[in-house]
Amino acid sequence: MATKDVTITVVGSGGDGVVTLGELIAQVAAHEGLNVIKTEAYGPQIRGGESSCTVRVASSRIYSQGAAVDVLVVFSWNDYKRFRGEISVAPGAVILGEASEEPPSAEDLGVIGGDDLTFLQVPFAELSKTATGAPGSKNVVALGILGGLLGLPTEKLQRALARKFGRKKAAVLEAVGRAFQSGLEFAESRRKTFESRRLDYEPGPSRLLLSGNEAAAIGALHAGCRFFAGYPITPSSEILHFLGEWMPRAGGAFLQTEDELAAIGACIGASFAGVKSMTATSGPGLSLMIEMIGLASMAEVPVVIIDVQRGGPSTGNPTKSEQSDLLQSLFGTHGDAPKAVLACSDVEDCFHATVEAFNIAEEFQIPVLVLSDQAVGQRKETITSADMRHEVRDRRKPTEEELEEYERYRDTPTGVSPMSVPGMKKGMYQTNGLEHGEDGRPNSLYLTHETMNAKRYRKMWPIRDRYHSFRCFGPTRAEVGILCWGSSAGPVQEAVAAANARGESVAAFVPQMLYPFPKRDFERFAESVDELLIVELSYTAQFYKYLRTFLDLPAGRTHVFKRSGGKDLTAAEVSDEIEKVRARTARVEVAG
Amino acid sequence: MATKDVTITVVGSGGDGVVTLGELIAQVAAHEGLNVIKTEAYGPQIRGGESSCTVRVASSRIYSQGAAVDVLVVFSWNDYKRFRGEISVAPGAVILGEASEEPPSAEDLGVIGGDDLTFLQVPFAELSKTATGAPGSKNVVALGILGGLLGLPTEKLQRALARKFGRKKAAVLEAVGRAFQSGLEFAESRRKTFESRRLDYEPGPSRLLLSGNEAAAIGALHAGCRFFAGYPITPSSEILHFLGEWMPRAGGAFLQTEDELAAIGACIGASFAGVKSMTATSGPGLSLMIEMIGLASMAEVPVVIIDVQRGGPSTGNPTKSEQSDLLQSLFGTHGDAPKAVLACSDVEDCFHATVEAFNIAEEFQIPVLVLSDQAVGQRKETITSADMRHEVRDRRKPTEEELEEYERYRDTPTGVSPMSVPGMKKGMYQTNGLEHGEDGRPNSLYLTHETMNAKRYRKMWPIRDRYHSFRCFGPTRAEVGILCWGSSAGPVQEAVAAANARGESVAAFVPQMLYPFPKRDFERFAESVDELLIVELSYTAQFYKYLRTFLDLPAGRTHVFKRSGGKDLTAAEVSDEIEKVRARTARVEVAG
Amino acid sequence: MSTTMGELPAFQPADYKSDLKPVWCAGCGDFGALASLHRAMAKLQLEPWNTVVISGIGCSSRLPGYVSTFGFNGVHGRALTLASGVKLARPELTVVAVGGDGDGIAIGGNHFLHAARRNLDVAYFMMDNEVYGLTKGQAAPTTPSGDKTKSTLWGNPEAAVDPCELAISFGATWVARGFSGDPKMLVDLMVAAIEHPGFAFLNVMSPCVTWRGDEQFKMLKAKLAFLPPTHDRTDRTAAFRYTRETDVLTTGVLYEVRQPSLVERLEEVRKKAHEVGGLATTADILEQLAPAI
Amino acid sequence: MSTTMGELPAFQPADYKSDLKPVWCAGCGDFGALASLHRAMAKLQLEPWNTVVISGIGCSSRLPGYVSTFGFNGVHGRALTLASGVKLARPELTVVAVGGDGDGIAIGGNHFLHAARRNLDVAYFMMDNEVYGLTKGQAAPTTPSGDKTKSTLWGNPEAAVDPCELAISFGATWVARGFSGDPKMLVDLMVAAIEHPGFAFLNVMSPCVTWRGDEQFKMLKAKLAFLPPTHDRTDRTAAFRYTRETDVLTTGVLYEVRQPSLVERLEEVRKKAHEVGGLATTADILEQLAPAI
Ligand SMILES: Cc1ncc(C[n+]2csc(CCOP(=O)(O)OP(=O)(O)O)c2C)c(N)n1
Ligand SMILES: Cc1ncc(C[n+]2csc(CCOP(=O)(O)OP(=O)(O)O)c2C)c(N)n1
Ligand code: SF4
Ligand code: SF4
Ligand SMILES: [Mg+2]
Ligand SMILES: [Mg+2]
Repeated sequence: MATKDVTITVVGSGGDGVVTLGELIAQVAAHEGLNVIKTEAYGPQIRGGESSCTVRVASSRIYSQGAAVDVLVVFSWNDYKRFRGEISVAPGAVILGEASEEPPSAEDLGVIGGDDLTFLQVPFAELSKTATGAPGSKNVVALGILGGLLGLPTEKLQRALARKFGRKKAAVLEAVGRAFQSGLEFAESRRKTFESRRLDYEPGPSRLLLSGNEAAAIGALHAGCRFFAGYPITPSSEILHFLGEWMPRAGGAFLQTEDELAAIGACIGASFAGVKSMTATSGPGLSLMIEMIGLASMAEVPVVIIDVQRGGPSTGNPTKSEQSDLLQSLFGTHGDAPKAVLACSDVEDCFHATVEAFNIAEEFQIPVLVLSDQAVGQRKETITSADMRHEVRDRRKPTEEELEEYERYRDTPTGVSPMSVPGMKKGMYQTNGLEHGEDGRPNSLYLTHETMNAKRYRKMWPIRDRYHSFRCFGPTRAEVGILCWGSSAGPVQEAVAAANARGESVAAFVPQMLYPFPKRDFERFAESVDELLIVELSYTAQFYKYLRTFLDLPAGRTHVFKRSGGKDLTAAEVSDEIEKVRARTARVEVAG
Repeated sequence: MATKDVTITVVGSGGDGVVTLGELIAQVAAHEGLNVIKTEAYGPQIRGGESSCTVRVASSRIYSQGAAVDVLVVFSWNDYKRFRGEISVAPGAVILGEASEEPPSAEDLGVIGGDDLTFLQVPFAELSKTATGAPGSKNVVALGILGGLLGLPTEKLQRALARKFGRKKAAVLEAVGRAFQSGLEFAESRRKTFESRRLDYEPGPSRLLLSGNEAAAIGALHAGCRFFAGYPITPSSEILHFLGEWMPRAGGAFLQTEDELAAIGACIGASFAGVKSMTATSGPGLSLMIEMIGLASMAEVPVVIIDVQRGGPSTGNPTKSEQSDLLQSLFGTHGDAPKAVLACSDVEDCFHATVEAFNIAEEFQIPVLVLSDQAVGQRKETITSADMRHEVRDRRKPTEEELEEYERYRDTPTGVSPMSVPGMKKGMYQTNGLEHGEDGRPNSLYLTHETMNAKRYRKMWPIRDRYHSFRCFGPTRAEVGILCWGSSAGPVQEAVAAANARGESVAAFVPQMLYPFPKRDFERFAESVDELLIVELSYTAQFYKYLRTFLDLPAGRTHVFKRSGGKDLTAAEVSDEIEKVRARTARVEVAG
Repeated sequence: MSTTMGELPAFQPADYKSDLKPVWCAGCGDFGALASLHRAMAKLQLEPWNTVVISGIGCSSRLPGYVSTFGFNGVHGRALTLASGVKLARPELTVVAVGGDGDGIAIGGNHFLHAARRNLDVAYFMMDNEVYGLTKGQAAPTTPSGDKTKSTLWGNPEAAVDPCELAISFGATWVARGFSGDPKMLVDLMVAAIEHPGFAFLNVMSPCVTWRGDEQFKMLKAKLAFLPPTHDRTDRTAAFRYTRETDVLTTGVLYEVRQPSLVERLEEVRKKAHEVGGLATTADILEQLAPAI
Repeated sequence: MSTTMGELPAFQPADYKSDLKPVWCAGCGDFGALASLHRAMAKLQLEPWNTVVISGIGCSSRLPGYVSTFGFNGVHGRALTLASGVKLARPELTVVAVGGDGDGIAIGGNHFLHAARRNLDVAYFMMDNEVYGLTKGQAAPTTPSGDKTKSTLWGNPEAAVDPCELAISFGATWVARGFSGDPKMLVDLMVAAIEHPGFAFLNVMSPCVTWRGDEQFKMLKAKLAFLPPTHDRTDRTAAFRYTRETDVLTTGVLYEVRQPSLVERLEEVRKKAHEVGGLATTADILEQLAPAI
């Protein structure tokens, strides 16, 4: 009895190579054409502290990280303790503990996962020592064991290992090979125990294994972004790292600025000069960018800002995910400052949303925020290159006619005015963040202000018409309809599938476009369901509040499931909530 | 036929002493116990440009600046032109134009105010020259004329004048006296024409003439604020100027910082150290403070931030009023960051709201925003010292018991924990902007985050219970009920009075407390009216949107009147809108 | 960039003048700075459409509106952040940043530091009136200690910094001081600043008649001095000798060295990156990221 | 503040140690800085409850949590803003600000400038590892040009600044450099910094084993040098000679002068204000504002 979907977690200390182990399994699985989601977690130390790596591998598509672990590898129970409460173990799981450590008591194990666990003491350190003379290759031993357990092809695992240690001496490589081999043999010796964890799959074309942050960075380059300025901040820094490497290769300019004020300023400057520009940050950095997002809005300069959300407020929980920068993104600026806001719900979506953000920014000369979060930004997930396609739109150059008596902020039916760039002889203008007339000159008359406010907001209608993107899951008519956004979509999608498989009728609506909101599409969805359930990770239910600003949510049949971030949403939580809604016990009351 | 309510506008160039003239009239009127509202307007130049000053004087209480001018003094028609569209003239007004200038054509005058105007060419410059040898005392001549016209006591005007020029040589003083006299005589010679503008009033106890910004600064000192840090920004700088003078006199510390980031940081530091602290700013500065408002929220440090709103977004219209920082104040921070938000609706309210803000901040260890705006912050208005009283609450010191096993963030039923300050031997703690446990130590566990979010937001209920402050005008049951906030209250109050005087039935509800909102009080109000009209100066109807986040506004009987700021709301506009609501032609559709 | 002798230059100073009338007070030093900029641009024969003038907020920061080139009057303190973006995105453009002492040293001090440190290829002209003009006369970081202003009624309790000293310690490769009352020299300094390959900082003493009185101009004029011809511009220590002077106002180029500019350094980076493999496309990236096993 | 010889001081270094275990990497230079601070505090016999340690965000900024005094680990770059408030509100407290080179010179550079310019009475210890430790190894403004880091894969295209040179040009009145690998000297420097009346800046070279490798410590150690005894601390130009060194790392007090501190200056302001008329109450203010005619 093999499996089609298995979740493995490895726990150890800094030197244990936990992350390398997870990475190698994930890569080989991706290369086999399997579907993978890989996440990591660390204690507060930068190096040497506890770390864990979770890899879910499945033969068909998966949408969220496995919430319950089927195979748990523990190099150190001390480290495990620090993650307790964050790792839950599936019924019937296999647990491989370092043999040289005191095994957990039956009671402790019971707390971990009930009584139908298979617990094995594995001499990781000893096998490593025998093979290499040192205990440092425990992770390679474990790779052998897990490779055998999952039934991944041995040669691929070996090749991946060889690549990883490619630069080491031959003697080291050989020793590593022996460690791997001893792991394989251990697995072979437990064949019966492991049987139920063996992956049942057909190898397919190899897949890419990317993080959401990488996908977003690729999206930017794909969209033609040739200027990036940013300041490092967890959990967005991988975008900066990636573009630090690739932006010069793409012929663009990359600048690590002194702070976030400078980052957004440089992007606005570059875009004013005609080059597609982006920055990436997280909550505290977004807070610092707020003033100049307003400038971009007022001066109508296209710019893309990716906010990879983490736990807030203030410094908050920098390594945990949350969906609580929504209201700031929508309403954070002083004055009435239009901007568009998109969300990414998975790794692939990070690519698409970023490209779309550029399309909107450039076409409508407006700042566009892309809301990602730690959960999608830092997890790695399999996607195929074929999915990484997206139409690219460029900024429209002013026509010859428009350049005669050129007015930068001409009041047009769509609100979009001709935008020249330096170098255009007839297109010279001086802009500013003051209220200005059509010619761009400061003008504080009431009528100008009213007219220009209207012009700037008028863009929202064509944006909505063109970019009302959203996704739906489940049947076209349903008993329960879930409305969620961003990274909540994955667990919701799995819960929806599970519910329908159980014979219930549940659907979901996930807008990619948050503002302007695909209102009509949603209203149709709301009509098609009996009960509406809003799901989000924000203590004050920011999404629910936002929706209320412009939607009349169906009275008496709207329910809210919200909680703080800090641990990822699971399909099981959503399923529970679906049951509550069906039993009419869900809550609507919202704090804050 | 005298009047009980007159509005005078004077227009001239930088050197014309327009503002001094207005100030003197306002002061004497205030000294007479009359009610005064005085406003100024300038062109973009710092010095030498066009300026205008409007003074409304009335025998009973007034709530907004006069929208139509009864007496217009024009030293230069060129300057007047630059204000056209911003000055409207009442039917039957008296216009006094500089005689040495080409008088406006009948047609031009018609545009100004129809045909029942009284237009007089007045030799301001010549009279000044005759009296003083130079044309520079036009404003003193005008003071004589207006003093005579209004019937203000001559000796008081003379004393005020003497005080103003007190430091000048005797010869100068005498010449000024002659100029004033010639003005008086001119007025005497036009007695009949001016009769209808003569003020009909009983002198009463002298009143204070204060700007909203001054009142707020006094409020801060009254509340016990002994630390102010700020960075100048229009239209809030008068708070900084005032406290730069008075904070040292009150024994406190005043610091002009390098920017707004430093200002809010210094305030948080000072408050952490146990001293009540405040900063004041306007939109762009508030945007820069956003990150650290979140820090104050997370570290639960009391701090008061006054935002004197101006036109936005970005640099916007720095000298004009608007109500468009509302959503930023409520939702501008990243993460879920509780803070309280109050509004001031007139000069006196600037005092009370500021004291109340300190009371809430200190009692609940929370950042409190006070939303003022250019319209109340910079206008001068009469109030009596007796109104400048307000109960002051202080931060509670931890008890001996609480200091045993002291925990800074103990989770209590009200959410408020004992807060020690440096110097308390048993109260030492280390705080931060990270999520933390009850002991203040960084703690990123989900459960801690959820618990502490709940603790921080739990404060909102007792705040609401204790500070549900609002004002109501009009009858207890009404056909039309207006909901507005901040500086819109004045024109609304006058429109309500006018409507009821006309025999209509109109009431209004003005919350001083915006968040937490006096929900139950409002709901009772909403029940008591047939139609609800929301009035605000924000292009995107921020107040309406905010209300929707937590209120079910009565469907089918809710109306919105919103527009951009940039000119002050008038009672006439509100009256028009009341009529539309009564005729069922008001709109609900809201942009953005 | 200069024209052949005898020929009439194509661009006259007036060609750089926009048709917007400055709203500065009569007698404001910024008029002199503006006129000098127009003339410097003509000397350099800058193509207006390939020139960008960028500022923050302040009286002085209104300047871009009065120059007929591309212009951006941004938000307070951030001129150099915008300028960084413009210059790095389009290195072929001539970028001039301007603004006040408050804009550049109070709220914008950090960007001044880092633009200088990076040797960003822009000329930065700071119109220094030792006060906040636009917001009506509060003390700036350049206001002498003890002075009474709107915000320092009891006398300024803070010490002033010298913008030129800061610039040198920040890493600027060209640092000079000029005076709006000496337009001849100012034009030359502006020309040299714009021609300098790297970060060129010019402190333009520019009196504010409204908040610092008529005396400021007179005092500055009286203190005016010129660098001795023996001054070695490449000597940082020597340059520091002319900063923080109180009784004289030494004008001229205090410091000048040639170091790779940021644009040159980023070009270097791109070259290295291209050696690894041509100009990258999305397909290249994806190919490289595929798990190669 | 020091105790009589022979007597046992009341506070031992361990008394300043909080019961929170540092989460720094094994071998991190910040351990040395922390231990030195504990010892310096004991030398000064600071009363823990009258002492406040304040930081921004970074590995080094975690330090306040490990000191048993009042502490505030604020937000990134703003330590000195918080410190300004604490010190001005409660001048009797001893205030120590700490943090990293990124925190203090990248995002926080402007507050560094202005705290120094104002001669704010705090000791500011910058743990300089020439990198962003906490965010995993990006280049800082102190990272040498050309270095490869997480964010400068093609070599750092920017030039480094010297924190001590900056401090002097900003107006700091006490500037020194120490090394976490020389704790004896570091303790003395910390003691002197805390005792200095005014802004005291101490650049603590504090290696990051994780992102700058084990070599950083060795290299710093090898470059270590001491100021010649002839060095005149009050000579700014002389002090500048020891900044921007590349082959040696001169430790010791580079610069020291005595100027009125911000606390003293604000006290002066209050005195002047009180001369006008005692301690003002609301009633006093209203009385004064009444239109007196
Ligand atoms: C974020 C922000 N804070 C404050 C202001 C208000 N403000 C505008 S200009 C200015 C200072 C101007 O001084 P300076 O830069 O020296 O220019 P000057 O007017 O003296 O030429 C200030 C404080 C603002 N516009 N934005
Ligand atoms: C506004 C903001 N931007 C970015 C960050 C992310 N961040 C935290 S610490 C840090 C730099 C740390 O470097 P440094 O100050 O040198 O301290 P170190 O870790 O090296 O001791 C950064 C970029 C943040 N917390 N807040
Ligand atoms: S206020 Fe001063 S700086 Fe501003 S325009 Fe007037 S003179 Fe110039
Ligand atoms: S990453 Fe570097 S600075 Fe941070 S704790 Fe580790 S060694 Fe220290
Ligand atoms: Mg200035
Ligand atoms: Mg560092």
